[in-house]
Amino acid sequence: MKKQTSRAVLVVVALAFILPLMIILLWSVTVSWPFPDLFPREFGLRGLAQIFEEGSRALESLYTSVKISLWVTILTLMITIPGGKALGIYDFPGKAFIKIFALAPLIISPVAIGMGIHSTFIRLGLTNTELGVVLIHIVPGIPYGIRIFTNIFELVGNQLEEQGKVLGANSFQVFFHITLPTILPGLISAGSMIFIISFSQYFLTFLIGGGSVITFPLMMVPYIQSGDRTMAASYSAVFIVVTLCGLLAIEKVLKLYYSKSSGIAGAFYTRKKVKS
Amino acid sequence: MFGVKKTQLTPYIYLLPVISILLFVFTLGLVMSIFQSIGVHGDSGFENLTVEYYREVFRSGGFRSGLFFSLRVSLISTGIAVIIGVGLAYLLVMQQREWKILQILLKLPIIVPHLVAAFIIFTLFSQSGILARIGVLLGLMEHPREFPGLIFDRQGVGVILAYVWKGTPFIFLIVYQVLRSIHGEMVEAARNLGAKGKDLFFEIFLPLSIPSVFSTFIILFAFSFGSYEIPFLLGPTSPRALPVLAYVEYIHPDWMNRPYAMAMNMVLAGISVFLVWLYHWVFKKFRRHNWEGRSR
Amino acid sequence: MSEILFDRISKHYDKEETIKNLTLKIEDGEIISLLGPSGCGKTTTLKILAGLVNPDFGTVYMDGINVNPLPAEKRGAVIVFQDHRLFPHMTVGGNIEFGLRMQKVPKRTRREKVEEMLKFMELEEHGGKFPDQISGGQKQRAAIARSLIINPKVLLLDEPFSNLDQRLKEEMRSFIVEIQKKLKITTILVTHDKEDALMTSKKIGVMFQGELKQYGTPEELYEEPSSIEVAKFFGEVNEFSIDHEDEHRIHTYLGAFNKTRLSMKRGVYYSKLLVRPEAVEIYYEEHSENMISGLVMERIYAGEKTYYSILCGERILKASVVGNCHWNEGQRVFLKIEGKNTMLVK
Amino acid sequence: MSEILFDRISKHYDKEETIKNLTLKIEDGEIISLLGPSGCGKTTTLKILAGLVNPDFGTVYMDGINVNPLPAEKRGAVIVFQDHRLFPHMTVGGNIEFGLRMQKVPKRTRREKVEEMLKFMELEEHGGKFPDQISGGQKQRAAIARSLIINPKVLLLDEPFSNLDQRLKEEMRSFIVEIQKKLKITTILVTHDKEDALMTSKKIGVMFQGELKQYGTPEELYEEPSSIEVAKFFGEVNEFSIDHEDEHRIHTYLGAFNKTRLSMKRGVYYSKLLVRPEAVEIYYEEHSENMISGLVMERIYAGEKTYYSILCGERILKASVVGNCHWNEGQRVFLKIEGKNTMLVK
Amino acid sequence: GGHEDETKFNLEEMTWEEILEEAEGSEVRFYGWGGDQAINDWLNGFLAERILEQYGIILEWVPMNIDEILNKLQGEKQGNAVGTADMIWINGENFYTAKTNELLYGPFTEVLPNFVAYIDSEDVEVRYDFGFPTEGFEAPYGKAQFVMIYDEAQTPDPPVNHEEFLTYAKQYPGELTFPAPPDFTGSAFIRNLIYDIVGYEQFIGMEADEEVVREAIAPAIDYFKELKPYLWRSGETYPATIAQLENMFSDGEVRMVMAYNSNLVSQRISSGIFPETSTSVIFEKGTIGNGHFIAIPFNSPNKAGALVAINEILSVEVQSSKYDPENWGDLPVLNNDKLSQDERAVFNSVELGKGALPQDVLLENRLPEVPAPLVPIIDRIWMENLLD
Ligand SMILES: Nc1ncnc2c1ncn2[C@@H]1O[C@H](COP(=O)(O)OP(=O)(O)OP(=O)(O)O)[C@@H](O)[C@H]1O
Ligand SMILES: Nc1ncnc2c1ncn2[C@@H]1O[C@H](COP(=O)(O)OP(=O)(O)OP(=O)(O)O)[C@@H](O)[C@H]1O
Ligand SMILES: [Mg+2]
Ligand SMILES: [Mg+2]
Repeated sequence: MKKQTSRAVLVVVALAFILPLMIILLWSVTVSWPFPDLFPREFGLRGLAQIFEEGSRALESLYTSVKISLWVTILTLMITIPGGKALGIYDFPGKAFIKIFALAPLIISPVAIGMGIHSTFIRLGLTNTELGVVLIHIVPGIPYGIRIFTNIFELVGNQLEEQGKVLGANSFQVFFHITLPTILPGLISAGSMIFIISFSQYFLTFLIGGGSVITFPLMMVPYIQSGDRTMAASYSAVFIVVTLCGLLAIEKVLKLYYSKSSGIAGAFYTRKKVKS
Repeated sequence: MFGVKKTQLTPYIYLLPVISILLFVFTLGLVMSIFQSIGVHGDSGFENLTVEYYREVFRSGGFRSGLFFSLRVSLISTGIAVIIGVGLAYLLVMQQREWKILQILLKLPIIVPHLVAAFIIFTLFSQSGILARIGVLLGLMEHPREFPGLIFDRQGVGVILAYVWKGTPFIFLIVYQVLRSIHGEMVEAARNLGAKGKDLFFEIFLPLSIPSVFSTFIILFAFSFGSYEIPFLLGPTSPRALPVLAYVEYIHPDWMNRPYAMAMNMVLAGISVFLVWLYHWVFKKFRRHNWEGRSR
Repeated sequence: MSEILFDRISKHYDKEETIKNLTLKIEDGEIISLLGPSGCGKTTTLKILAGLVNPDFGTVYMDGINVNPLPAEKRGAVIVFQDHRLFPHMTVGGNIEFGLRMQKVPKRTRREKVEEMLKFMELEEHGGKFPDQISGGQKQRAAIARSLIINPKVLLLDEPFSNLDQRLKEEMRSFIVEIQKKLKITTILVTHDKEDALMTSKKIGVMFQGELKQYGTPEELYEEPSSIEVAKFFGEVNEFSIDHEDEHRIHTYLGAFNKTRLSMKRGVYYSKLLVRPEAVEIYYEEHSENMISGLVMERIYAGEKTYYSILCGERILKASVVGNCHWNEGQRVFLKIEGKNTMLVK
Repeated sequence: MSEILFDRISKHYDKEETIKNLTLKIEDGEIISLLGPSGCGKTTTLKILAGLVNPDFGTVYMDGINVNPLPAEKRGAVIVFQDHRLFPHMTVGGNIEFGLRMQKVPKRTRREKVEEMLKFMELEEHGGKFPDQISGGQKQRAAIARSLIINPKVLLLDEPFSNLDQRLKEEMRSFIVEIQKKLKITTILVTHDKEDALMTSKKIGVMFQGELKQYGTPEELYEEPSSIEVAKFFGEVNEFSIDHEDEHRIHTYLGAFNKTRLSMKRGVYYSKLLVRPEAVEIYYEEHSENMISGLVMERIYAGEKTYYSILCGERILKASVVGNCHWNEGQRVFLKIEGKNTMLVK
Repeated sequence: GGHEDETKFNLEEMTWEEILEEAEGSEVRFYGWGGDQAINDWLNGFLAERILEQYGIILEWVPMNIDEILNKLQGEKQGNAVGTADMIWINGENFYTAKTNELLYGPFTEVLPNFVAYIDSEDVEVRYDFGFPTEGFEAPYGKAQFVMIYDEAQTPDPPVNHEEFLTYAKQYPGELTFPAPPDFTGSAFIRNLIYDIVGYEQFIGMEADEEVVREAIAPAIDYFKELKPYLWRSGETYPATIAQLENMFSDGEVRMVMAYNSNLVSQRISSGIFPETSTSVIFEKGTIGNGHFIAIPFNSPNKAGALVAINEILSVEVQSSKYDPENWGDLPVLNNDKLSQDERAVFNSVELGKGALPQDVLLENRLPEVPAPLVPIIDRIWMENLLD
């Protein structure tokens, strides 16, 4: 009986967090929804139609957004995997300091950093370019990457890599055939987190992108600020769905890639795979 | 001999890319912000070095009440998020099933940007929001003004609600992973030694998950303490949260206001760093006392 | 301090039956071993007794009382897990104190008992350390201390030695035997090491795939195994089919053996004769009747003894001789097997 | 298929010296064991040879060539680790194939070789399974297969048996001996189990705290240990101080022992006489001279043998007797120790 | 380096034809507030298509708040960088800041054929923006006038001066409010009430001195203090943005919303956001009107294109299309006297939507904005007195 109570509590509380999202879905197809109606009075597709109309700016910005976020994800992973490995496996002077330093962007808001670096970026010609936007997006993702990979390397160590080496794999082979697949779960969760952070960046994007780099949040935020709920909700709904798809895609692609890469014999023998 | 050098250098080589980016973008950005806040502009050099901006920031009453408001709202919202998040994680870990669906759904608030979260909270809790409408339906009220003013209120209830909504799933996910790894073995051992439901939670789950709860707390706290979107949209007209004050100064079209914005940002960052350090310190103390105390 | 009865217990996970109709009685104050290969259900049996796993069928009795409905914390059957499972966030002292704290024993009493237990376990100096600051043997002792302090009715040791190296293991083994003798706690020792089982226990149960194959004294199990599997579990055996038997003797192609009272049961039909390597004696000459001639195929020196593989007819016989004996490979030797050192199985 | 020479190798981690001036030569095609307590530097030694760890001083030669500058992947010295380290994301087949894939061997050849290796290792049915779906023994075999397939010059086995249960362990042990004989790969077996070392190797090295204490044949190590530590590593010993010696005999308080050629070296001053439990013979009566009278204090049955603790004067002597002997506790017995079964150490 | 010539683009030396030629096939980036779907659609649709058709110029509309745009320009100025914006939508205080900080290119209006043809360059609303001289650094884009919006079904007789407003507030306590400054609309509403209480004339040319302003608006501050307890949430707090107030109005939480766009109401009604019976009201003494403008940033990379695009925006077709509430509903800036008969007919044929006041009524009751520098001062004084 107690178990049932706790299950009920669990479900109710969880729903309390999930159900508010339905508001977004409802509003995105709502024309009018006055007080005290519990459900919209009139439905319409004004918002979604605008986003999905042919040649729409929204879709274009969506493409830019996905492109930038994927680059950010890849680059951030590329720098935080070795960083996390160094912190997770080796002992060396200055480790404690670097650990804290790498987490600093969590504590000091990237907004302040962005404001500070703006003039430097201008001088270097990085503003108004996708490269500049990608570069600035990397910063808030670093702490997550470093944290996750440090933990995972502390856990898995470098035993499998050593094994790979003695079996004749060179450093590249070891990295692609062994390191990456063994940290796959961390890769997915860090990748997702970095993608989310980059994909929802507004302030840093407009600051550094200066309007030449128009990402989806740049289109969405004015609507949210203007209070046009139908438009805001439509954009938000698309935003959420695309993010989810992005995350799923990251996960699926990585998993697929590594189930394939486990060797010809791996693939060859997989069909015999037995469920344990 | 070469080999020895190589092994000693390896970790630094691995760290080089990430540290370079951090130094180039993060540290440089921070230093530039500090420069701007003490009156050093692009071309003017160090001539008009001044702490006047800081002095003025501290002098203003809005700053002090804003600081207090920000601290209170961040602490309360993060605290609530931690309690609910840990509770949820505990309840889920005690179930036989994993409830993958529930886990996936609970991830959704994490991917919702803060602005959208503010929008959702507004639609739910404003005086004509969904809850008020349910109130009408139940015959508890008739007019919006009878519904308690949760949004724009002085206590920052709306802001807290939004942060709780965003933060709880984050805490939940991280703590759940930890708890699940604890679950099997340690719980069996503790039950076997006579621990029951409540004991399990307070003796095993909580202490073992404390480090990750703690670091998640810091992340969330620092985030809510430093961001402006939610308090700007859901907070009271006065007092204004600190990041909102800084933001308003920053977007002020007159460039002359920028040093104030930077000064406020630096004060914000300084306070964050200090609080994180303080919390860290207290946490360590607490841990030593609590755990070693039991050994005697 | 409790008599235990497993009464026709069954348990399955998923589709597989992990425990099959297990019936097992343990006398009050006795120490027994459960032996069996990995995955045969030993740990599960302990968990069922401790109340951490509920059986699908059957009843567990402690002192004649059905304890099926009792939750784990009320049974007083404490497991010391193989991987010790010390709580990493508590000191050694805190770990040992844990059970008492759960029972809401007053602080002062608790402290006294912990001190006493630390002394008893020779851990006085380590009470304030955390588990990751002490050695493997100390961890194991701390885990045992943590269980003993709450005066368990039954002590369940789940492979307590398997993570220790040889010397520590021997130390711990005699330590446990000692404690058990002193405190007279009903104890079940789970192991997959024959020596552990043979040297510590009053009785041994051998499990295979969820079934209790044989239950008896160490001597019974070693000398009168009920099946080849059980016999093999206690060491290598030479296996011979029985050709036929007459009143006094059993005939195999190796020759005839005297029937001994010890190993024969009336009305049972035996099909195999088993001989352990150490029961095979090797001589230069055929000095008595019933000796078998053979050719040394292989000699493996193992310090305390030397192993030989000897070709007799078409069969290879395994023999072991204490000390460093020098029958060489290729040498012709004569083997003698005493009837009383043989075993018969169905 | 390689001769190996460790030439005055030293290595320290942090402040501690893990390997101290190690010199060790292994003949081409030989199998040797490294024995020693936990943490003495066995694994480090293997890693130095394999190129995973760089020594601080000294040189490693393979076939006379200094391999210090060669990276791990070019040395052809393959370690099979204790915890097998199969790649969890690849099937057993994929794991075995790995080394060939790294060498860019064509697909068809690879597949053939893998099939062959799977058959050789009796893993045909498990090629498509993932490591977590097979048993411990199978994992160990897969790990060895994975190393053998790339024709290593040196095979380094780091405690390959310690995670296996008794039966599997024996199986694996003879399997490795067999392979080694067949393929004649220079092999180093690291273990902390005396039987493993004694039974498998041509030579054994015993390490303590980074130093190679003794290196020789199994017989040498078991019968002529260079120190008490080494002796103890191969089993319990009874230890006696030497009172004095005359021309033919050594006198201890237990009596006098004939000096034997085997165990004496000229000009060496010995201070202790060591006797292994199995060298102590027990009798009902004093039927010859030089026998010692004692009282049975404890009898522990261990199946194959029975252990006795016997009080002689003020000292407890350990003895072991093959089979289930029935000297009972409290009984008076007479002990005989042959001089040739004793050892002398400094 | 290579962009120097572009930024120092010299207008005097070019004929309009040369400018057209230069602009052809180029891309023009137009930055401005992007929170309104209708406006965005019009800009991305009608306007962009028209400019592409007529001149082969690609018009890229970039939604971004004006303060953010100015910030960006400030940053670019510090860094000496070529910009990305060619046109910005601007007025009032922001124009004041931009111009005084030399963020704008100009003067350029006299170059535009349509400016010369259709705009009365002597008109105060063209010459001044919030009392600050435009000096040809921005071209008129549209006109807005402040209105208050009520639901006729709820409020058949809406208040038309500050006394009536107070009475109305007392009658329905807690159901009236306005966004707190620095919200643009909320701040304008406060100024409207101030005008209604102390008159607008004294502010024209008033010194930007805090004491002077404080004294001038003292009666109005007293009025606000009297009003405060009857406002929504007793005036303890205010909505942060006009957007939130609009939502509250459409949800029926408050009885009034205001807009700095006289046609907003009809457009909101047709989107289904406001009730059908919504209507706009102005004070009997009039409400503040202002113009909004387009300027060219100092570092625009394509000034020729910007000029061509701005010129086109000043055409009859574009202005009338913009006037159509279906599209946007923004008041045109062309001088009626300068239009031909046919051209006037085009404007008259535009059908005003529900609830909107006709253009002539508005123009008759149009009051000028206070000088830009006064705006933040008034805001600050109001906040000091009415917020804690
Ligand atoms: N929670 C569980 N869910 C599913 N199957 C389980 C579970 N626990 C144990 N099993 C299965 O039950 C069988 C018996 O497990 P048990 O742990 O009792 O074996 P064991 O005899 O203790 O083996 P070992 O010597 O390896 O510890 C195994 O096949 C195991 O896979
Ligand atoms: N990477 C390392 N960093 C620091 N110390 C190390 C490292 N690797 C090994 N050591 C230390 O070197 C010593 C020898 O380690 P090694 O692994 O060679 O021992 P071992 O003989 O293999 O022991 P075991 O039987 O426990 O495997 C140990 O004290 C160990 O703590
Ligand atoms: Mg088990
Ligand atoms: Mg080792």
